[in-house]
Amino acid sequence: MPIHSPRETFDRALQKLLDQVLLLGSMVEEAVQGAMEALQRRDHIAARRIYAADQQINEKRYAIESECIALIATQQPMARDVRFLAAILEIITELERIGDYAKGICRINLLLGESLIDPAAWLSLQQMAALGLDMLHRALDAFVCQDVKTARAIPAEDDAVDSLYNQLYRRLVAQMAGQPETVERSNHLLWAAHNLERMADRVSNICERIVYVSTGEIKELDSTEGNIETPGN
Amino acid sequence: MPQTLSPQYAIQAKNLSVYYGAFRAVKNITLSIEQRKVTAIIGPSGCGKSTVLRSFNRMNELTPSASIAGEILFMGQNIYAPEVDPVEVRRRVGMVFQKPNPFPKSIYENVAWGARLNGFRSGLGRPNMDEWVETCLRKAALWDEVKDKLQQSGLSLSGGQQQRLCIARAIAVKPEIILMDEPASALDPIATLKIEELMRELAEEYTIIVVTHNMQQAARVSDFTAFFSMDEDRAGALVEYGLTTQIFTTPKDSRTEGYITGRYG
Amino acid sequence: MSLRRRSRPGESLIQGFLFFCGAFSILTTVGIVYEIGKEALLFFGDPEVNGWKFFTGLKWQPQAGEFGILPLLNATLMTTFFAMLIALPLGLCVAVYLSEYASPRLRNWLKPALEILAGIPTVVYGYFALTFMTPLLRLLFGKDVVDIYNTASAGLVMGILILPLIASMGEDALSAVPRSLREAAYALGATRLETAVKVVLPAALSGLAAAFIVGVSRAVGETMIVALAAGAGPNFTFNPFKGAETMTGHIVRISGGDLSYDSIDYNSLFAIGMLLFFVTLSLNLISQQIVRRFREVYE
Amino acid sequence: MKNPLPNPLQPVFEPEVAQRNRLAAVWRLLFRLSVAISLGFLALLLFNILNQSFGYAALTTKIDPASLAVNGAALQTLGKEDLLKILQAKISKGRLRQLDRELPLSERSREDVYALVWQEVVQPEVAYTWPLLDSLWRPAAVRAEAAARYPQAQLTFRSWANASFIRSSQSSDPLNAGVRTAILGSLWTIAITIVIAFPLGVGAAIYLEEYAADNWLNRLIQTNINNLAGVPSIIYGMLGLAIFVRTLQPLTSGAAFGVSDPTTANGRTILSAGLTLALLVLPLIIINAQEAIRAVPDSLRQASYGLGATQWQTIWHHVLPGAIPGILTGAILAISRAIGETAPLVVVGAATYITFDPSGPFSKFTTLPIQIYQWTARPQAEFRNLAAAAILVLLLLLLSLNASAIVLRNRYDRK
Repeated sequence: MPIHSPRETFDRALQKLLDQVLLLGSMVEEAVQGAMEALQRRDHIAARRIYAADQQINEKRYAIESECIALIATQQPMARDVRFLAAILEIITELERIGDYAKGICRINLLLGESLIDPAAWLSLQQMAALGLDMLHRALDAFVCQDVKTARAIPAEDDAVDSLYNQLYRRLVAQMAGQPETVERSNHLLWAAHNLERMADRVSNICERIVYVSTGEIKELDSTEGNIETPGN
Repeated sequence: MPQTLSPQYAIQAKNLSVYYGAFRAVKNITLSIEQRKVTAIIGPSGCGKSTVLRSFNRMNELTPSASIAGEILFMGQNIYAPEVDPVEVRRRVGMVFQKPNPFPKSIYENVAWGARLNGFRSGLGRPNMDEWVETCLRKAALWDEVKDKLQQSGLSLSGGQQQRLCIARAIAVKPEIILMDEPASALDPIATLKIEELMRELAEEYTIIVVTHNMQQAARVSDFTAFFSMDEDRAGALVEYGLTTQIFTTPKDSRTEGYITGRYG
Repeated sequence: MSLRRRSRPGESLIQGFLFFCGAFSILTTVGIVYEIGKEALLFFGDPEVNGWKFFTGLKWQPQAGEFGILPLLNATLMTTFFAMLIALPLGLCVAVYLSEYASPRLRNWLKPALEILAGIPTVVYGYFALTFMTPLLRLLFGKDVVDIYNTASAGLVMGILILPLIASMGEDALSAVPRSLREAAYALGATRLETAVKVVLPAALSGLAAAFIVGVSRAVGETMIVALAAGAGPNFTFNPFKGAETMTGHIVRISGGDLSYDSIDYNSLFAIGMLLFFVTLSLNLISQQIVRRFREVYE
Repeated sequence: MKNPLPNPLQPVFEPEVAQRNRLAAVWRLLFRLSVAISLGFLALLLFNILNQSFGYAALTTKIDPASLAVNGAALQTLGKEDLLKILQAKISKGRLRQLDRELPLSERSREDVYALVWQEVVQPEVAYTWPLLDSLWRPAAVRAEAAARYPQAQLTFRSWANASFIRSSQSSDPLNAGVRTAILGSLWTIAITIVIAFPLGVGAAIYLEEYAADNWLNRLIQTNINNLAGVPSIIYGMLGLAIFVRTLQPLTSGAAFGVSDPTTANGRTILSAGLTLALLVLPLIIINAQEAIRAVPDSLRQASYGLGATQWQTIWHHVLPGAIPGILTGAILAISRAIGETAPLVVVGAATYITFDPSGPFSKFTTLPIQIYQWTARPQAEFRNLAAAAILVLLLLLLSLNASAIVLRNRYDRK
């Protein structure tokens, strides 16, 4: 058993941690994907299951966090290593929040009851979710590969999500004004759209951390926060 | 006490006190060391870390006037019982010292000597001495560096290599436990990291107890950590013992926390 | 695989033999004290001998039944005095030079040279005294003043013999003074001489005293030089240019001849030997005590 | 620049550095001078010996060798038969028989017989000797002096230390005296000393350094050894006289083994001398060996114990190999001290005059220093020359011993 790097044990621990983060990421992706599919099918059973599964995401996040802290406490990480661990602490928080959005969408699914969703609105929602999930997926890949270029590019795609959201917002507001009986339902959809829009923002934050690990600079990459037309939640 | 102790311990101290003449250097240590784990003993200078370590293979007896009270159980047997042979204890509980101290012999002889001394036998299904020396040097992660100069003096190696040679020498007599008394304190940071990495590797096969004044090192290499401190009567005592991650993230005793955060008294 | 103690008879045997080796030296001392003491007691028990007169008598004439140690003791002290007259100042200066002035390279040459001086057999020094120092003294002071055998010549040459001993012990004492003390002195602007004389020398004083005492002890016990150059015949004189026999010289001369055991002459030698033994023993003990105290200061 | 008024609170320094440096320089000179004087003594000592070992000697002969010429042929060209005839004609029957008993004359070589004629018939004698310095510096003056004072004598440049000096045994004739007996006596004595003192001394050193606990007994042993090292050598001589020569006479004379030398039959033998010197050097060997053992780093012992070695294994495999150069060096130094010792052997009873080689430990003995002592103590000048030559031999012996110590140390150090 020859030793290649003098800190192979530590390197192995970091690798293990990265694998856990990816696992958490795929759990979150699955949750968002599942929540959207359940919403489309108006499948309350699936929605309840995903809602409950958020607990596992939270636990995973806490496990990774304490592993991070243990490594910081015992291994004296320096330079890139310490940025990596700090980034992971940030990234898992973002992932957990995305998981919470999926949970929120499931809750909306239940609140909507059996009522139908306007196909045009649904299309926007689905596009937003697809865009956001794609961003998340590529961001996690960029994290694994330490691909700074991709990480810098992804936040720009947030604009597309934002414009979809703005479209949907105007549409739903108009609908609510014209048909007061749809206010509650439209409001719920607006919430779902908002969650998806926030998800893209959180992916941007993740990308900031990826750039930080490699370059050491902390810089706002998401310049579109101001384009949102509602005051947010 | 750690909650996840397996029932089988490599070595156990029970109410161990060590005296130098009338002075009690260490008092009432009760400690159970897990098998095939790295256990680190940390604490401020003079708190009796090395004293306790050296009592684990009766090396403290080489200091005149040293005596102990209490028991040290190795494989369930008190190594201080009158019928126990210190020579036998030291074969089975090996030791690596603070300063690399290779014998002024060839690299090969350094490893082979102890094995031969303890009646090394080769034969069917067993390694011959050359193979055994190679095995031990490989385990000590030194083989690649010395395989072409086995007949050179052990003193011709660098400090870090010398210390790994000393580790190879220690494992060549097939001990069950390896005691390490500040094994890297005389080495540069890279050599230190190599020794630490080696400890992790060796823990797959041996129980390792390491005394270090470098608590970062303890944090890096060990599975369990014992924190020793000095009482008002200047006798060393065990303050806290547990999983290293627990000791270094959420120590239970305020003295431990004070020490590892550098705010010690 | 038990931890049970194995019996190792070989180990115990070896340890027993080694203990015997260590204890053997005690037997030597016991032998010295017992054998020499026994004969000396026979001497003092002889009706012809008066213990008081042994220590106060001015004549040593065994044929006449006169056993006064003072002529022998006096000659011993005279040679010792002359030896220290040479060895102490020169030895000290050499010690200071070696420890404070000489470069390490020079020291590596000087010390072996001094060791050679110390390693030359004493009979060679005796030869030197007789064939060089005495003619030199007679040339300087006149043949009618300086006898062929005289205590001055023997003492001066003995000084050369003891010089390397004082130099070497003195250097040890001076080098034992910590460097920090010297640096402190230099830092205050002291010259090398001031550092050596005012700081290092006083700090090493007890070590130097021990060297002095060992030198005296060596001079008192030295035999061949005085046997060859100081003269034969107990002669109570303070004139360094006259011959006089020292205690050691007397023992060698008498025992070298045909001597019958159990005679009072034979026994008297042991009385002198006993005195010699106790004098050198106490000098050595004192010096060891001083050295031990000196070490405690710096270790 | 104008000096400001002195402030009464400011101390004033007058370092007078120049003056102090002058004083330092003077003393530095004095220290150097002392070293030079000490080395000068060494040079003087060696010079004195060389000065006396070589030089012109005025030799007179009892019978002029020219008168021994046979039929006009000079003595040195004669054959063995003629030489034998001269011998038979010129010396007494008794002496002739004696020589024949030692080695039949007929069996002797021509050179041997020639030497006998020279010794027994011609009988050269030393009238006067000049030291080397005079012989080299002003040979003309020496020659003139010799011609004036010893007109009969033949002036030859003589090296007192020469091959035949080492080969010959003691003799009352300074021209034929040699040191072979003394050298053999020294070697025998030293051999016994080494055999006894080395194992005992090293053993004691190992005991004191490796085994001895810090208790009163071992402290006593240590103090005792330190003191024994300072006891004058003559006291050892008296101890040897009392114990080996008198008390143990049956053993040391060889009577107990039935090998007693009929010519001695007392304890004044090589064995007694060797044992006495062994006691003398024992403390030195112990102290030197202790230092060598102490110099072996403790970490080696700990490493060895840590591997489960017993105490003796640790000593044998690690401590002794590390200490052996130091032990040997110390032992050789102690042995060279023993070789030069004179006083204790005089007291133990070295024979004053023996001409035969020692045959074993129960022979009467003399040693090189004893020989030097005896020659020096004789009033005739030519014996001083012999003593100087013997000193030269002794010093060479010691020098080679010390050189071997250095070689030994270097070889082990390199290993």
